[in-house]
Amino acid sequence: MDITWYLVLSGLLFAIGACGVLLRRSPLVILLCLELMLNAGSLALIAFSRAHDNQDGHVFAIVVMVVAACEVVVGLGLIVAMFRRRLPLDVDQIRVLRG
Amino acid sequence: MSASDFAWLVLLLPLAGSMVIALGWRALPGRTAGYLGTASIGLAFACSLGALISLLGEPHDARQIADSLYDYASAASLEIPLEILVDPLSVFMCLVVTGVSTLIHLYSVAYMDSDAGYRRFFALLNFFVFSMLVLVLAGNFVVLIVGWAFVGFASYALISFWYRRETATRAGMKAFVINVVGDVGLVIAAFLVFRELGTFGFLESFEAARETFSTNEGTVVAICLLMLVGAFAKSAQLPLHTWLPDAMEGPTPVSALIHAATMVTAGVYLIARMFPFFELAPTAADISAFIGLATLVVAATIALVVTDLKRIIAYSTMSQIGYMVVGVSIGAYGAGLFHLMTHAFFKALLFMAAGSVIAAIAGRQSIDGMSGFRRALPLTSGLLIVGALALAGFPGMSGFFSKDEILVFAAERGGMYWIFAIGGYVAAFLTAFYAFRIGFRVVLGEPCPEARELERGHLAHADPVNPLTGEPEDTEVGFPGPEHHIAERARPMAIAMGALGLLSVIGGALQIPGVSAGLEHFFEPTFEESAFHEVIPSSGSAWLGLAVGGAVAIAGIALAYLLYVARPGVTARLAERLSGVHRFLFNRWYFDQLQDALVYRPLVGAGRFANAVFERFVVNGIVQGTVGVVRGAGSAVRGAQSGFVRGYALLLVGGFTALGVYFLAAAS
Amino acid sequence: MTFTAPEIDYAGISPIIALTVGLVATLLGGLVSGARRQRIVVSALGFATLAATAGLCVWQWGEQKDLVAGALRLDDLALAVSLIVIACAAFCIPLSWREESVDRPVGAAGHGEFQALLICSVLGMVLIAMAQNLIAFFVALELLSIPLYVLCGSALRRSESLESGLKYLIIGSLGSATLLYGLAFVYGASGSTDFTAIAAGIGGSLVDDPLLLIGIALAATGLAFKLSIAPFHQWTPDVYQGAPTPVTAFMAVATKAAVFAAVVRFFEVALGPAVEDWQPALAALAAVSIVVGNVGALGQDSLKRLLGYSGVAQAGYMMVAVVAANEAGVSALVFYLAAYALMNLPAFAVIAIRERETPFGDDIRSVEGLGRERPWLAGTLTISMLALAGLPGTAGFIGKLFLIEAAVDGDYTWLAVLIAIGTMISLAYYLRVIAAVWMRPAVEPGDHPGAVAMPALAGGSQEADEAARGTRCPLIIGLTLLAAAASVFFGVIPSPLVEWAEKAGAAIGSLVD
Amino acid sequence: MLSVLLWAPLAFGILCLVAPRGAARWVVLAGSLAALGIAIGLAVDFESATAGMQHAVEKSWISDLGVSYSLGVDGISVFLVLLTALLWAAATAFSALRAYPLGDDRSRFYYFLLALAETAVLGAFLAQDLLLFVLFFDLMLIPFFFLIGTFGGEGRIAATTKMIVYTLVGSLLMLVAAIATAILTADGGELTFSIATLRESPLPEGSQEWIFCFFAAAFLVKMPAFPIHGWMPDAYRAAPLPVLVLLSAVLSKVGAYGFLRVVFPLFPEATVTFQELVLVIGVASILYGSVMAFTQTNVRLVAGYSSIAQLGFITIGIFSLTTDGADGAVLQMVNHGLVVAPLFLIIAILYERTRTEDLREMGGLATRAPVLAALFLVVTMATLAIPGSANFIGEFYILNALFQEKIVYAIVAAAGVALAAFYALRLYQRTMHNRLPAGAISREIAPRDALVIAPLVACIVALAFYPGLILERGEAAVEDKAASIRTPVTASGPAP
Repeated sequence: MDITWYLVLSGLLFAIGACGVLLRRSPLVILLCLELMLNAGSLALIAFSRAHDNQDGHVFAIVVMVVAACEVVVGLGLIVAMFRRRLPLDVDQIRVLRG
Repeated sequence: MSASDFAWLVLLLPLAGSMVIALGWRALPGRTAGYLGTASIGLAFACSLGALISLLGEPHDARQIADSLYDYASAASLEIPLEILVDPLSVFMCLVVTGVSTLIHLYSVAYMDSDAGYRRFFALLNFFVFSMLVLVLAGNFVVLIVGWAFVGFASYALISFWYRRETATRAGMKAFVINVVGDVGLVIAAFLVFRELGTFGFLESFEAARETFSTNEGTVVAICLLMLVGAFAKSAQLPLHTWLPDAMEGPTPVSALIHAATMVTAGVYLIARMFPFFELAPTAADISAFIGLATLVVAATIALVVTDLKRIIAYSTMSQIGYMVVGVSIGAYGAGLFHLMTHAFFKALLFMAAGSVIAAIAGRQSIDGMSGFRRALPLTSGLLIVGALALAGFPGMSGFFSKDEILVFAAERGGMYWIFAIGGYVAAFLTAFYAFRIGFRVVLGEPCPEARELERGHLAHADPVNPLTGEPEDTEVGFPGPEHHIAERARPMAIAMGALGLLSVIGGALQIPGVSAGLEHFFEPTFEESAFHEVIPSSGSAWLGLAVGGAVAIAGIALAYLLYVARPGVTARLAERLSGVHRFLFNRWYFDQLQDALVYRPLVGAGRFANAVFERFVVNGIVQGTVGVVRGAGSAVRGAQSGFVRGYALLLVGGFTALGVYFLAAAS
Repeated sequence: MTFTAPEIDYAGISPIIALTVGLVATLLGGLVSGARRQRIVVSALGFATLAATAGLCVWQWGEQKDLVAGALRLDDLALAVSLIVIACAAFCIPLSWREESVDRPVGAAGHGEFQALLICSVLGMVLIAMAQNLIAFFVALELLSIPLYVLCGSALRRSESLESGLKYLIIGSLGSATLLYGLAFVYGASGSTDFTAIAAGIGGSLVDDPLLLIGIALAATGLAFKLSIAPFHQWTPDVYQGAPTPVTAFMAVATKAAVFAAVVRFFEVALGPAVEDWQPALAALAAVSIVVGNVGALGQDSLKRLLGYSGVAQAGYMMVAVVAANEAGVSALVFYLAAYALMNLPAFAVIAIRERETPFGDDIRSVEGLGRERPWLAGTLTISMLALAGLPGTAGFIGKLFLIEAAVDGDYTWLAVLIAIGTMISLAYYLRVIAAVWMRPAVEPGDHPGAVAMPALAGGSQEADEAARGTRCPLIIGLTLLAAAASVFFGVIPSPLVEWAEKAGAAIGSLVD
Repeated sequence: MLSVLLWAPLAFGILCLVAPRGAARWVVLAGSLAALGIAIGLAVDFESATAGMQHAVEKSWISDLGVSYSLGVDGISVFLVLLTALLWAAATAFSALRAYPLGDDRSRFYYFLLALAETAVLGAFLAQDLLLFVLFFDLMLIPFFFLIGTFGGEGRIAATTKMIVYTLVGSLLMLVAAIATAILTADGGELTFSIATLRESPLPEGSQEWIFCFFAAAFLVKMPAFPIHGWMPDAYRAAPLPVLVLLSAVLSKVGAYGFLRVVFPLFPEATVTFQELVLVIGVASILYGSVMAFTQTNVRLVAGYSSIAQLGFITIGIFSLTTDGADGAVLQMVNHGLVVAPLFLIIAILYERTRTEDLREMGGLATRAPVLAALFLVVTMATLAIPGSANFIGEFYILNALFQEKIVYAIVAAAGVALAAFYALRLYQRTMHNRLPAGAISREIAPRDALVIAPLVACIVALAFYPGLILERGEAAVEDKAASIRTPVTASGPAP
């Protein structure tokens, strides 16, 4: 069957993720959306790997999961630290650095 | 020793004198500097005589000797040696210059005695003589221009000798700048000569010119006109004359030497020296003659009304040079140069006499305050009259022969040249009149207080003031100070004046129609190529001319006597009735104002404009504009750096969308 | 049953092994109790690791071989970049040392963590310099990025540090997501993750396959982001300013070096056949970031921020070398990277030192009057500014020389001209710093009541820095002087560095054809 | 030989950094004197017949780019080198004898910068490799940036930044242009920057033209020429006077020199194409500079704008594209340097006497200072190029050459000569003559200053007696450059 629909789906996922990053203000949600984008990538990879039927895509996808996990960990760590510093958990309000 | 060796010596001596005085200024006590200077010039005069003798020793056709010392600035296609040309003309000039200079130096020895700048004065005066000699001995255009500019510099330095006087410094500036304008004219003339004839040497270029140019060809006319710019700037001919009256700010000996006897006649010399060009360009020659005539008349009219003693004489100088210019322009080279010589004598004399009078009344210069010096200063008065007679062209005096010879020559050429003859005689009448306006007013009449003082044997004292503006002088620099001598009792001055007086009387003997023609013959080697070489007025017509001249002169003197001695006060009424004319003349025909309005103001205006508008808006505008743009971009970028993470994300997303679109677009 | 063990080239991967081991060791070293002892032990381990790795790199110098089933490529480019990266790390360790007084507070990253993360990031960089397989490429990129996120936020006591960490994380992840998506498309288009294979794939008919093109676009974005190429630069100034100075220094130089190596491999090896497609795009990016970076830096008061913008501009210059897409370009790039390290690190070092000595933090006021106070320090700062401005007598000039040469050689003269123009603009702010150093009197803290003390050390706190102020670390100053001297030396006698860079260029050359 | 000359100053400069503070200035002075000695040696055993390089040094520097460290002197550069060494010695001596920088403990820094600057400028004059030339050309700015910015007066930082950015605008583009020249010439082959080699295969006219523009921009800004002299007034106001001496007397020459050394041989067609334009700029500079000069009230700016005018003369001399003109220009470069240097030193002295640099508040200083007045007068006369001075001969050659080629420009330019008389004399009179303003003291020149200024004035006078000295030695090399213009001209149509 045609690969197109898989790509469309992953495209949608990617777009949704991007919109989420652009629209939501809570760091947590933003992290979530980033995950979504990465997963869009994984989906595309797997689809392609099926299309070309070689395994590289699968391997890649697995790696991506690991990476995603790491990013979330770091992100959460930072968020916790900020919470302890009583910083607002709203990306629009942390803008001391600018100009 | 050959003539050229003598000539080099003539150049060397004044330079040496000037250097010694300048460098050893601390070591020279009292009047040493003065005598040193005088001696060096005196020796130069001796050497000039030597040159004369050895030149006369040469065969007639070998009397034009060009000699070069070393390659001054020769490279590429230019050949510029340090070259002099020794021929009758230059030797004659050397004699006049060194001769008169010696006497004037002698005069100054005493005259400048009390001046703080005594040594500076003689260093400069010697340097002037050196420059003048460079000018007259020059063998190519470059050397000529060098001398030309050096005399300009010397004249500047001596005009603003008393440099604490605003008027003096301004006058100096004026003189210098106008002279530089002349230099530029001369320089461009030289370029043109080089462009056409490929040489800067005099003799070579004369040769080449005769072959290259046809009569009245545009180029040669242009060359001559450019030379005239130089000549007229130096010789104070219209309209470049305005600096000369102001130049009277300088010490009187300077006025006598530079602004009467020698430098101002350089223009005449130039025209005579360049006669091959001028005879190829009759148009230019005639133009120059007419300007000479105009100057002659205009200056004479101004001299009628001006009251400042030195300035009257200055205007008379202008007008006398007018005669010479007319002379050399119409081809009467001998006559013109003859008048140059005699004029040097009597004009120097007049200035010296004036100097002694001015000194006698504490530095004031207006003739209104002067009268009745005959008993107070007998010698001065006598010589003043002699000078006046010579100037007026009184029969038998030197000026009588020289001036009239020019006019006769003009008549001889006939046609339109009659204008010069007639104009000349008219001016001669005016000359005689103003000459004795001075003579009678200063010598005769009721003695003025100062004169009385002097008769009782001591010199009038007064706080020195600037004769022009009347503002008190800053005596730190010094100038004829209070403890001044009575000129004619100071031996050096008396000798100098006496000698010049004698020369002014007998100087004419050199060239008496039908009796002697020494100069003519002497000049032949230089001028034999001239087209007018054969034009020699018959002695009959010459005597006729002389008779007319004498009559005119006597008439003028008579009128002066009538107005100033017989019926004093008439002049005042005359001035009132013709107040318009009087004001016009008194303001020197408004030439200064004209120059000011046409040249000086526009330039300064341009400068101000450039400063206020151009520099600010264009030159800096370019810079500021660029800076503004960059700054603007900077603040834009910083503005985009809002600190909103989501903003950054948006730009990122937008960025890659754009890239993607580009790629797809580029591919299809 | 038996199986044939895969052929493993231990010599080849020895640098990686060394780093990995060192990483673990350092982390364990962090367990040593007692601040001073901990610092010594950890730093010793850290230095040892780096030294060992450097040694192995030098040992492998000149080798050209595929490792790990062709996932990595060991050649002079990789090694050269690795050396640069290691040098930066070695420079930043002493920079990160803190005074005993500061070590107590809980929550601040200890030496162990700090240096372990640093080395981890180094590992990522070494890998990405070698990567010639999309997977390895991506992994390495994340391996170098994620520790940096943490390091940026490691000054837990300072909200700026946290802010920068978070911003970097969010935008960074967005970037890597984009990159990943792009890589996925490239893979999809070419059917392989191996660079050479991709090249082969494209070499066919794929040159204007939309899938590939979108892939390239997305990948380019992701990489451009890491290199802080405008318009994907916006995180740079904020993060540079917020992050602890040693981290900023490390990021500024090492990241650029490693990622540029990767970019060269990716574009010139993998996407070589599609050069016509990406060359103009990258040229445009280079141009934009030269302009944006330079104008953005004008009128910045925070030195780190200023250097951030200047970094954007510098990235633009280096991108020109990539655009030139020729061997000369690569060697120019490597040379410039080395020079860039030599001129940037001292600047950051001086900033760090002044942060401890003055209450102005990294504000430009902190270096005013430095010329009288500490002429040698002032000298080094001056040299690095002049070098960054590319004035003659410094390595920066030679570097620019090579860049321009490469650009003109690659028929991108207009980019060369743009480099020149950018340099002119850049003078305005570089010279401003120099002017502050030499031509202005030192400001007394009293004069500026507004001057808020801005603690700067990793995990430092205000009071701690107060205590720390005025202390001097001879090692830092020594290294700073050394670097500055080197940048002058290579400005006068560039040949050794040039030949070194030549080899790196040749490595790529041999791959491309 | 040349390497020693080139690096000696810098070596002494570095030495002075470690010397005790008191000794620093003497160390650098020694360095500059050593350089002067060598430079004199060069000038003395100069072979005036040959157009080629003498004492040439040739080493490969950056082999990959074909950049070589190659030095040499010819008739054009030898006297400029001498001038540089002389004026540096003068400026250093002047500073050292007065223990500049006054009231500043960073004297080491000051003298080190002076030394560095000397090396840079000498390098620019000696370099025979295009890139080396560009390198030194840019390097020159750095020390001057510090000298003015650190030790200058009012608004020094703004001024110095403006100056360096402004002047680098040109020279960075020049860098690009230089590299482009080499690459286009090599086109694929062996890369080289040696001017001699590049000259043999000139570029196609099209690329020549834009490259020419870049080079011209650099040189004209450096001179500076109207209307791109924007940096000049501020820099001149702010610079310390000994530094200003060098800035105005030497740096301005490098630009003019560059035209002869680089542009003529490498871009002949373009030179011909742009001749008119540059001539217009030159003449405009003459008029504008002169007019500005006599309306300025700040002494430094009078001198500054007069330099613009003088450089205008040099420019038109070079761009008459004739041997005469260029030879005159070379002479004029030396003259202007010799004249401007003492002028600024004297201005420094005048400032001490009057505590002002405003002409309107000066005057009457001559009375008690005959020697000072005399020196100043000589300098003034040379400035206005009075016939009999070497300056006159320089202008004479320039204008004469131009007169033969482009009569109109020559006549307009000649007007500048008259203006020069006016502003130069004005400067002299307003300071030395007229009444002594309150607060000003007329004091004789101090021996330590006379020690510096008198020799310079002596040089002026000596040169006035024999300007041929420079003209004759310059001729061969200049002829060679001018020939490189003429030959292609005949190839591609008639000369304009």
